[in-house]
Parts: sequence; C-alpha cells; structure tokens
Amino acid sequence: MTKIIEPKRQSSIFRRPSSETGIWSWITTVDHKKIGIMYGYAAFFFLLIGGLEALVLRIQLSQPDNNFLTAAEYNAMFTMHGTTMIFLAIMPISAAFFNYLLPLQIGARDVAFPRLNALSFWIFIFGGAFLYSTFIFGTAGAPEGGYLAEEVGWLGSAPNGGWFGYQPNAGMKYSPGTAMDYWAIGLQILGIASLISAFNFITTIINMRTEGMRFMRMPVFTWMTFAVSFLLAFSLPIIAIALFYVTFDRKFGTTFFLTEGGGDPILWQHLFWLFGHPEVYILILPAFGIVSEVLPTFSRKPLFGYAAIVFAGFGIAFIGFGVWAHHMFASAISPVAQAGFGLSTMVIAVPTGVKIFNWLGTIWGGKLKLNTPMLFSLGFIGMFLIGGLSGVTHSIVPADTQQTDTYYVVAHFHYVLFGGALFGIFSGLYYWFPKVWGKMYNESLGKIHFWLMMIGFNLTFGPMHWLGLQGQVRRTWVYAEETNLQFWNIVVTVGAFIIALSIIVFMINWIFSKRNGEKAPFDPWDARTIEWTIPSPTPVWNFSKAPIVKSLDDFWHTKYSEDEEGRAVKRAEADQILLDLEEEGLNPSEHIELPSPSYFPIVLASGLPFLGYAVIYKSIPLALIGSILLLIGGFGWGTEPLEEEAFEDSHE
Amino acid sequence: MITLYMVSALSLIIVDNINMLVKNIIKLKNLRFLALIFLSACIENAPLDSLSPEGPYARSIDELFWLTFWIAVVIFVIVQGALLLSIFVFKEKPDSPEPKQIHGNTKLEILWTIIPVIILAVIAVPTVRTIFDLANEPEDALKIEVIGHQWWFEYKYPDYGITTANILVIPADRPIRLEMWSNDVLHNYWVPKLNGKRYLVPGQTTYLNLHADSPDEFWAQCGEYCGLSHSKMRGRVLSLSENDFQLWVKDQQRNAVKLEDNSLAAEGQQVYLNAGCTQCHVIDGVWDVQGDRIAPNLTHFAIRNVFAGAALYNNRENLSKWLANPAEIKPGTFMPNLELTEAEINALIAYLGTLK
Amino acid sequence: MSDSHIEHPTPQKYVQIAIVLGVLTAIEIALYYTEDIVGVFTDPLLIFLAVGKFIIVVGWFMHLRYENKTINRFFIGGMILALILFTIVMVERASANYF
Amino acid sequence: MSDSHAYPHEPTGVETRKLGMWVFLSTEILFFGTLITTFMIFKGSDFPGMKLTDVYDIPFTSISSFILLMSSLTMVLAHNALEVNDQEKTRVWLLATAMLGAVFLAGQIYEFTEFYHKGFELSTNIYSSSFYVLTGFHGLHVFIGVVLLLALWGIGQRQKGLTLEGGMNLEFVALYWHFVDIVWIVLFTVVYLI
Ligand code: HEA
Ligand code: HEA
Ligand code: HEC
Ligand code: CUA
Ligand SMILES: [Cu+2]
Repeated sequence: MTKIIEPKRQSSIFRRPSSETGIWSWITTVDHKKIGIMYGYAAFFFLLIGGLEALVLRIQLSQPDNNFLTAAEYNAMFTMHGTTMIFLAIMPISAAFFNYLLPLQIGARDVAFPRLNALSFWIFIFGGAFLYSTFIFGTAGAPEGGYLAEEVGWLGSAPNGGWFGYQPNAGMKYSPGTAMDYWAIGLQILGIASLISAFNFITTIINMRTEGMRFMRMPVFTWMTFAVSFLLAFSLPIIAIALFYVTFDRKFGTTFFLTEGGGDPILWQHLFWLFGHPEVYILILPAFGIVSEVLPTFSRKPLFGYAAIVFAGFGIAFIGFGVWAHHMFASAISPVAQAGFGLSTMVIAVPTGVKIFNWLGTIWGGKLKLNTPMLFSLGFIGMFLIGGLSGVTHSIVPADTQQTDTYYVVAHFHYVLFGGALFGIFSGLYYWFPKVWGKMYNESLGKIHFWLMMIGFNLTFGPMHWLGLQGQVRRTWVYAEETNLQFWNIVVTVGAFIIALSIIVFMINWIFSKRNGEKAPFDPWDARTIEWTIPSPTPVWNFSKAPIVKSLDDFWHTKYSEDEEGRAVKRAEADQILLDLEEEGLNPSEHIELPSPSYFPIVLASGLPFLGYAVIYKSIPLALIGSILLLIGGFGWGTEPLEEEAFEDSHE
Repeated sequence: MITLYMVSALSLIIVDNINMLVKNIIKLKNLRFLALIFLSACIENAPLDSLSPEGPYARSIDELFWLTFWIAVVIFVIVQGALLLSIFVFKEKPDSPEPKQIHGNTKLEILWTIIPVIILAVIAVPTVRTIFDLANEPEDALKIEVIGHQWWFEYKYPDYGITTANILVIPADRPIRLEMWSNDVLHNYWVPKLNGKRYLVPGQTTYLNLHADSPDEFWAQCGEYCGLSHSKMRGRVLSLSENDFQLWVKDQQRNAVKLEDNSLAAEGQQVYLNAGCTQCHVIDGVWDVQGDRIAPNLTHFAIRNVFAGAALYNNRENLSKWLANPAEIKPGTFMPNLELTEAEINALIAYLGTLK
Repeated sequence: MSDSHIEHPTPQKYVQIAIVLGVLTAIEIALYYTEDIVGVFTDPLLIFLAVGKFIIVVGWFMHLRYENKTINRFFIGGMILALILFTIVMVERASANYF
Repeated sequence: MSDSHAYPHEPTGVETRKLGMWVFLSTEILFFGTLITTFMIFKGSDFPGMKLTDVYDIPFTSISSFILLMSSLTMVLAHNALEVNDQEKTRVWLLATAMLGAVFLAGQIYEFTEFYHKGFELSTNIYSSSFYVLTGFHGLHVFIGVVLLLALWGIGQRQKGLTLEGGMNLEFVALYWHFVDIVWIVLFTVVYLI
C-alpha cells in the first residue's frame, strides 16, 4: 500500500537516464507535463523575441521616411516577426496547453506515445534554434544584379521574404544568400515537430480516454485539440512538400515556382495557403477551447450548447480547408474562383457565430466572477468579434481588392491572432496556473495586466484599420510624408509599448507568484472538469487511480445537484468527496509505473539541424554527422526495451 | 470594472471608426462639400485613400464596402452590446443566487445559425455581381500594357507605339483596360481611387480596368511585397481631357533630337552615351536599340514630374542624389553607381532637362 | 490483437487477389499501347483501373475492409479531402488564363 | 502504450500503434497528393524542351511496377504466416518482400541514370524536376520500407521471434509497405501511362 513511483530501469545497450531532478531530468523526460512546461517557456521566450522585433518595426514606422532601420533590416524584421509569432510562439504555446492538459482532461497517465512527444518538443527546439541561427550564419543581399549602398549587417541577414515567402521573390535570384534557406528548412523542421505531435494527440484522444469518457463527454478544450490535430495532420504535409520545392529551387536549380523553367509562382500561393488558412484556425481553435472552459467555470453554469460548440469547431476546421484562395483575391485567379472562394469564406462566419452566441448564452443568467482568466476570456470575445467581422469584410472580394496588402489586413489578423488567440492563451495561463504550480497568481497584478493589455492592444491595432483604408501598404519600410499617415502611426507605436509594459507586468506576476504565491487548493475555481480532481501541483502520476466518468462536466456533478428550479445546490457529501480525492491523489494506493526517461528523443532531434546545414552548405560531412545522430537516436530508440514488456519480465 | 470595460470598448469603437462614421453620415446626406471642410485633413491629404473613389469601378467597390461595413457595425453593436449587458447584469454580487443550470436551447441554436446565413446571402448577391462586373472587359476601352519591374512600373500603349514609365497617362471619363505582367517578381498594381489591386505575375497576364471621372492626378502604389525597395515602388496616374490626351500622345510619339551644339546639355548627352547609360536606358532618336531594355525609357523624361518609381520628385537636387548613388535612395536597385563626377552629373541633369 | 475475431482471407485467397492485380496491370499496359484504338477512353479507363487496384490493395491486403470504423473514416476522409482540394487547385491552374 | 497497466486504454479496441500508423498514412495521402498535383499541373503545360515521353521506357517500368505489386503479396503472406505463428515462413516471406523492394529500387536507380544520360537531368526543365522529385520521394519511402523489413527480419532471427504485438511490429511495417505499393499503383498510371 505504499506509493511506488519508479521509472523502470533495466539493462539496454545504452544506460538509461535516471535523474529525477535537475537539468537531466528535463532533457530526458517523457512526462507530458514537463514537456508541456518546457514548450510553454520556450514559446514564451519566442513571443518576447517576436515582440521585440515588432517593437523595432514600430519604431521605424513611427515617422515617415524614417531611417532607424535599413530596408534589408526592416524586411528581415517583419519576416522574422511573423514567422516567429506564428510558428515559434502561438503554435507551441498551444502545444504546451495540449501537452499539459490533454491527458489530464481525458483521465490518462500520459499521451499515447510519450517518447514521440519528447521528440516533437526537441525537434521544435532545434528547429527554432536552427531558424534563429540565421542571425549568425545567414547571408542576404540585393537581388542578382542589384546594388546596395551599405552592408546588410547581422540584423538584416535573416530571412526577408515575408512569412509566406511568395515566389519568385523568395527564390535564389531575388533573395540571394542563405537566409531564405534557413527559413524554408527551419519551417520544414518545425513542421515535422507539429506533425508528430498531431499524430500523438489524435491517437491519444481516440485511444487513451478513461472509462466512461465518451466522445460527447470530453471537455471542449479536448475537442478543440482534436480538431487542431486534424488540421495539422492534413495541412502540414502540403507545406512540407511546397517547402521541399522551394529548397530544390534554391539549392538544386529546379524551377517549380520560377517561370524561367516553366514553373508557376501562383502554384506556390495555392500550396502555401492550402496550408496557411487551416493554419490560422490551428492558431485560434485552442483559444476557443480555453474560453469554452473558462466561461462556464466562472459563470457557474454549464456551457451553453455543448454539442453545437463542438460541431461548430469541426465545421470551422472542415470549411477552413476550402477557403484558402481568399488570400489570393487580387492574385491571378479567375472571377469564378474569386466568387467561389468569397462565398465559402463567408460561410465560415456561421459556425464561428454559433460559437460566439453560445458563449454569450453561457454567461447569460450566470453568476460571473470577473477575475483575470474570466476577463481575458470576455475580452477575447469582444476583440475576436472585431477581427472576425473585419475578416468578413475581406471576404467581399471587390472590397478586399482595396484592402489586401494594406494595414487593414494587418489590423484584421492582429485582432484575431492577438485579441483572439493570445487573449485566449493568457486566459488559460491564469486559469491553469494553480494546477501547474500549486500556487495562486496575484489577482491585482493580473487585472492590471489585463487592462493595460486591453488598452495597449486597441491603441496598437485599432488605428491600423484606418491606416489601411487610407492607403498604408503593408511591409513598407518607409511611407511618404504626403500620404499623411504619421499621426495614427505614432499612436500605434505608443500602443505597442503599452503592450510591452503589460507583458512585463505579466512576467512579474508569474515569477513572483510561482515563488511566493499563496498555496493553491486543488480545486480553486470550483471547476467542472476532471483535471481539477487531482492535487495542485499535478503529481507526476496524474491520477492515482483511473477516474470513471459518468457525465459531461463530471466533477461538477459530483459536487452539485440541481433543485427543482434547476439551480445548482451543493451536495451534502461534496466536502467529503473533495477530502477523499485529495487524500487519494497525494497517496495513491496502487502501484504506479511511468514511462521511463530517454536520451534518444533529443539525440534523434539533434540530427535534423545538421541535415539542414548540410543542405544549405551542400556539405557531405555535415550530412554524415546528421545521419549518424539520427541513426544513433533511431537505433537506441528501437532497441530501448519497451517499458511494459520488459517491466513485466523483470518485476512481477 | 464594468465601466472601465465599457469605456475602453467605446473608445475603441470611436478610435476605430470616427472618421469613417462622420464621413459616412455626411455622405448619406450627400453634403460632400461639408466633408471637404470638416475632414479636409483626412481626405485631401491622403492620396492613397481607398474611401474616396474617383471613378465608377472604385465607386462600385466603395458602395459594397459601406454596405458590409454597416452590416458589420450593426452586428458588432448587437453582439458587443449583449456581451457588455450580460457582464453588467450578471456580474457576481453578494446576493446573487446560484444560476439556473441551462444546457442549451435548440430553437435559439437554429435561430442564430439561420440569421447569419440570411445576412450573408444578402451580402453575397451584390458581391458576386460586382466581381464579374469588375472583371468584364469594357467596350471600346483603351488598351495599355503594364509591366512590373523591381521597382518601377513600365507602360506601353500598343495602339500608339508609346513606351513610358512611372506615370500612367489616361484619357478621363473613358474605360481603360490594363494588361499586366511582371518582368521579375510579383507586384501588385493599385490606384486606390480608381480600382482595387491586381497582381502582376511573371509568365501570366492579368487584367485590370480603370476609369477616372475627370482630369486629375492619382497616386499608385505597389501592394505586394517585392523585395528591398517595395515601399518605394510607387506611381502616378494622370487623367487628361480627351484633347490633352491626344496632345500628349502626339508629343510622346516624337523622338528626341540629337544635340549637336556646345551647350552643357550636349555635354550631358556625351556623358550619357559614354558612361554606360545606354546599356540599360533608351532615348528614342538618340540611341536606338532593338528590343527591350531593363530600365525606364528616358525619351520624355523631363515632362514626368516624378521619377525612380515615383519615389522622387523630378528636380535638380533629387536627380543629382539619384545619379550620384541610386542605391542610397532605392536599396537593391539595378542602376549602378557609375562614379560620376559632379560635373558629369550637372551635365547629365542639364541634358535630362531637355528631354521634353 | 483486436481484429483477430474477424476472419482474414486465406493465403490462397491472397494469391488469387494478386493474380487479379497482375491481370489489371497487364490490361493497363495494353491500354497504353493501344491508345490509338481506344482513343479518348484510354485515360479514364487507366484511372479507373488504378483506382480499382488501389481499392483492392487497401481493402484486402491492408485489411481496411475488416478494420474498425474510426480508421476507415480517417483514411477515407483524408482521401476525399485530398481529392477535393487538389482537384480545385488543378482546375484553377488549368483555367487561370481562360476565364 | 501502457498496455499492461490496470489503467484503461483503447476504448475503440484498436491497437494504439496501429491507429497511429493509419493516422500517419492518412497524412501521407496529402504528401503524395501535393506531389502528384504539382506533377499533373506541369505535365499538362506546354513548356518547350525535353518531354517525359522522350525518355520513358514503358516495358522496363512495367516490369518493375509488377515486381513492387507482387511484394505486396509476399508481405501479406508474411503477415498471414505470423498470424498462425509460423516463424519460419514469416521470415522467408519478409525477406522475399525486402528483396522485391530492393529490386524495384535498383530498377529505379537504373532508370534514373538512364534518363540522366539521355540529358534529362533534375534541373533540365519543369518536367524533369517534377518527375524526379515525385518518383524520388516515393523511392525514399521504398528505401525506408526495405530497411524496416530487414530490421524486422533481423529481429525475427533472434530467439524470441516476431510477434504481432508491441514495438515496431510486423503489422505496423506491413501497413506501411502496402501503402508504398498503392502509391506506386497511382504513380505508375499518372506518371507513365497517362
Ligand atoms: C487566428 C487567426 C485567424 C482567424 C480566426 C481568421 C478568421 C477569418 N479570416 Fe483571416 N487572416 C488571418 C488570421 C485569421 N483569420 C491572417 C494571419 C491573415 C493574413 C495573412 C497574411 O496575409 O499575412 C488573414 C487574412 C484574411 C484574409 C485575406 C486578406 C487579404 O490578404 O486580402 C481574408 C479574406 O477573406 C480573411 C478572412 C477571414 C474570415 C472570414 C474569418 C472568419 O473565420 C471570421 C469569423 C468570425 C466572425 C464573422 C465573427 C463572429 C460571428 C458572428 C457574430 C456571427 C454573425 C456574423 C455575420 C453574419 C457576419 N482573413
Ligand atoms: C500571433 C501572432 C502575432 C502577434 C502576437 C503579433 C504582435 C505584434 N505585431 Fe505582428 N504580425 C504577425 C503576427 C503577430 N504579431 C504576422 C503573421 C505578421 C505578418 C508578417 C509578414 O508580413 O510577413 C505581422 C506583421 C506585423 C506588422 C506589419 C509589418 C509590415 O507589414 O510591414 C506590424 C506593424 O506594426 C506588427 C506589429 C505587431 C506589434 C506591435 C505586436 C505586439 O502586440 C507585440 C507585443 C509583444 C511585445 C511588445 C513583447 C514584449 C517584450 C518585452 C516586454 C521586452 C522584454 C524583453 C526581455 C526581458 C528579453 N506586426
Ligand atoms: C545597369 C543598368 C543601368 C545603367 C547602366 C543606368 N541606369 Fe538609370 N536606371 C536603371 C534602372 C533599373 C532604373 C529604374 C530604377 C527604379 O526606379 O527602381 C533607372 C532609372 C533611371 C532614371 C529615372 C528614370 C525614371 O523615369 O524613373 C534616370 C533619370 C536614370 N536612370 C538615368 C541614368 C543615367 C544618366 C545613367 C548613366 C550615367 C544610367 N541611368 C545608367 C538602370 C540603369
Ligand atoms: Cu512591386 Cu512591391
Ligand atoms: Cu485565411
């Protein structure tokens, strides 16, 4: 009856890692929670970097004909800003949530393939590092035959083709040097990471649900994870191949996207947006999931229209595959295609509207506790609404031909990405903070963060609508004084610094509360889903014994019943249940094994950047190093005994 | 808390939309002159403003935009209002009872699926119609070819045998059909007051219609990111009365005359011929070549008031800066720094000034 | 593990299926050489045959016929999605200069 | 993964690894779909220069296609043998599959060199690029498949023999192998015959 939590150790060709604390325990971990936390920190780090890049952009744009940056630097900055925010900040932060919460929400001990999970994390890290190594090793310059007045410098030697790398501008002829190779191969590596985690999450959700956790009893966040994984699994292959083509074009003289050899630059747009549009829903659906968890909890009401919200989520995911060419309305596509894609784009507003209305239905008639996670969720609805509506104005094709490539689009996508995805993420960060760290965050600082961010955000991105309609084209290093855009540009820049301030407040809150915050009870919010039935911080073994789920919002129904009017009434035995849960959670009565840590994920992952460099510099030795690392990783992985079988032989 | 939220949301709406709102209210009453008085700062001084159409194409887009805009505003007010209202009403108070546990309502669900569908259907009809209207080739339109270069637009008038750059000259009140392609990367041709944007693609032809109500000067800008000097890839459209346009055509069809005297300009012509300019530039009548050159045709350079992709006004100071080091002004440009001396530059400027 | 309760075909059956596949392949190659005679029907017929072979291998050799419906839905869903998306892209690219 | 725990798993009754493999294969459809789409778009264009039909050797490719097709048979026979736990036969059929795969690969290498000597290089024009990348990507899959088969065969040589459970099992590899085969069924028609 003692708790035995031991990673199994047994002989294998390589000695198994065994540290349980310290740096090695993190490097070799296969625990979904540790991986989730690492994902979170890494992604937040990149969010800061991407944010700094944005601030640099804003300084340059605060005045007409400014020369704070050179053109090369400016172009590198917005490309890296967009790429970083999307691939290195928001996507991995979502992955952090998936990793940490998914097993907890479906009552599992880990994901389906824990080592693969570690692998995707390390591939992400190496991919990010690889991409950013362009600042050290990369080169960029004027197009073939063009001239520059000054050296490009390190800041400008980053990829500079925009986050969607339109061809042929991003080809070798017009973007010489290696910077764009770093971009193409870096995204390729990051894509592998996401693809692997998508497989993992899909299998986990289908196959690791605890007893009674039927599909229609899963929390909405889990549902959205599921939808996102589908989107990833079906859209990433497309961009992977397209990036292959880019690399071939740039390195091996093919002409897939270059007209000289019969290629087609518009094909790249199709392939990119075939991925790129599902990608934006990959970024927003996790936030939808988070909001759908936070609102009911703090309204003390069940989610209004659970089934509708779930199906709307899948509706969005599905229709999201059929609208990609709305990014190409001004491009060389036929009016028939324009009309078709315009209509399909409008249709997306319907399922999204269903979600919004159901959220309103959730808070309507509730008892709203306006603490920080709730504020962010409510702010999310308000801000995403604006972004969504401007999205609909984009879908009016003729109007979009005026708006496209202007700051109006920049305003749209920051409203949905920042006001949507990032607000949702902050909501989630506060909401699950107690579960992860076992401490409470500071509520006042949280509120200051929210209000500062709300104001800064609107100052930054609100005026951009107007700027765009007044003719400020995006990706402009300088704008002419006569265009009379300076006033609102200054406002925008000020707003951006207010956002920076708010993020500093957030970081202070985080660091301070993690260390000195009040101790968190294991169900601080009187929440509804089963991740709150386990102690805070989550013990390594998650659930001391497999929970049995009897309904949607199972935990809530153990605590509350309804009176004849349908109002929630606390059950008499609720307090006792909580005490029992805590007791059992901290002192499991059954024998628990966990997957053992492993070196091989990180070894395997470390091979990829070498292969990347090998392609860029066409170097056989680097390719050999990369392949050897892959081989060692793969071989070690394959021969490392599988926990359970080996364990059975040796233990029982 | 609530008040703060409302204030910030309100100020957001105001900040976002005040100009549009005011302007539109005025427009509704058809008091354009009032608009000019009150908002002259906004309208007059924003040459790329996409909300002040000056031709039928841009106007049809504008109408469509305002239609959707107002629908969006109504939806915004209703939904944001409902959000703020429910926050206000249902905020936790010491005496709030436990809420009723409502799980959903199918009727409502159907309702808020259907209503957006209807709204969208309403918008969809004019949208599709306008798409095809804008794409149709207008009858007896003047055909002009637009060729994108890094980082300037070249124009060819096949009917008149004219090649020019940076400034597109069109007759007013007549439809124009642009046939466009690119010489290098993607560009995006945009004259906000006359029509929306259209890409210039290497290896594929795209079309765009323009139509200006009256003689005027409009700004153009390359929309698509096209490399280092994308932001300086600008342009002008000059619409002239039919008469002026015909005069302009006559003028353009004239070749330049070779200067044979001893003036500074003639010296400049010598520099032009010897310093390597002819590798890239053409001046008809002075240095005739077969086929296309990679740089703007300079035959009538002096009557263009802007140059270098309309990034600079055509004056002495700018020209000497440009000739001294083009890459300083347009990073990445294909025009080299030919290490001209000050004297050579002066001579060149004098010469370029004669190219009327 | 899970699907063992369903009868799988016997080796003889597999060989028979392989023979069918071989014959279909032979027809395909024959079609290639008789394009002049078959004319416009060649390509549709070829595609039809390829799809047939595809289904046979997936259905029998990969046991998709006997699989759990989750898997079926997933695979077939991916297939249909890919077909729709890529058809649109191809049609759009083929027609870009005509409409 | 936690097969032996009292912990619940696999509510669908499908083995987790197999499920993972099917998910992977579903996304592979999109990989190859993209490649094939590109190939078809370019094949239909009329860029001047060397055409695919100038280099093709249909009889040769037909034979190697047939070989790959038959490797699917040997694969399924290996699977079948393992189901009745006939280790000996399993190994034989596994090896046969790997060999057929290797022959196919050799054929492809031969074909590539042949084309190359005819002046049809990777960067010759859009036809050659899309041809090599598409068939090369498939070849890479075959190569990985052969390695996996050989690895399995190697494991089979060891004492405990093969099972249909756990780790990298035969069913897992078989699914992959068949998939590689069906892709070639499509490619053969699309790339060579049409
Ligand atoms: C999180 C990411 C995210 C999300 C969720 C969205 C959501 C939407 N987007 Fe956005 N979009 C981006 C990220 C996102 N977008 C990015 C990054 C770009 C630029 C890429 C680049 O060029 O760099 C872009 C660009 C972009 C374009 C191309 C613009 C251009 O370049 O010309 C278009 C065009 O149609 C568009 C449309 C839409 C639509 C219709 C939605 C819809 O899903 C919105 C639906 C929501 C609502 C409509 C609000 C709620 C609904 C109701 C209250 C119901 C009632 C409403 C009605 C009846 C209208 N988006
Ligand atoms: C989720 C995605 C995301 C997010 C969060 C942001 C956030 C911001 N973006 Fe975003 N942006 C994009 C995605 C995003 N962006 C994309 C995809 C593009 C298109 C790129 C392209 O065209 O290719 C783009 C383009 C883009 C442009 C257009 C550039 C151009 O076209 O020329 C601008 C201009 O103002 C801009 C500004 C900002 C600002 C001010 C923020 C701010 O909100 C940032 C706030 C964050 C911070 C300010 C960080 C805080 C930093 C500190 C607190 C410093 C402390 C540091 C340490 C202690 C180390 N962005
Ligand atoms: C290697 C090619 C090259 C050479 C040599 C060259 N130019 Fe240019 N020139 C260009 C290009 C390209 C542009 C357009 C640059 C742009 O706007 O981005 C240009 C633009 C100009 C313009 C502005 C034209 C306009 O209407 O926008 C002038 C004037 C000019 N060049 C003068 C000269 C003179 C004088 C010389 C010789 C001393 C010269 N160029 C030599 C390539 C060249
Ligand atoms: Cu041309 Cu931007
Ligand atoms: Cu989109």
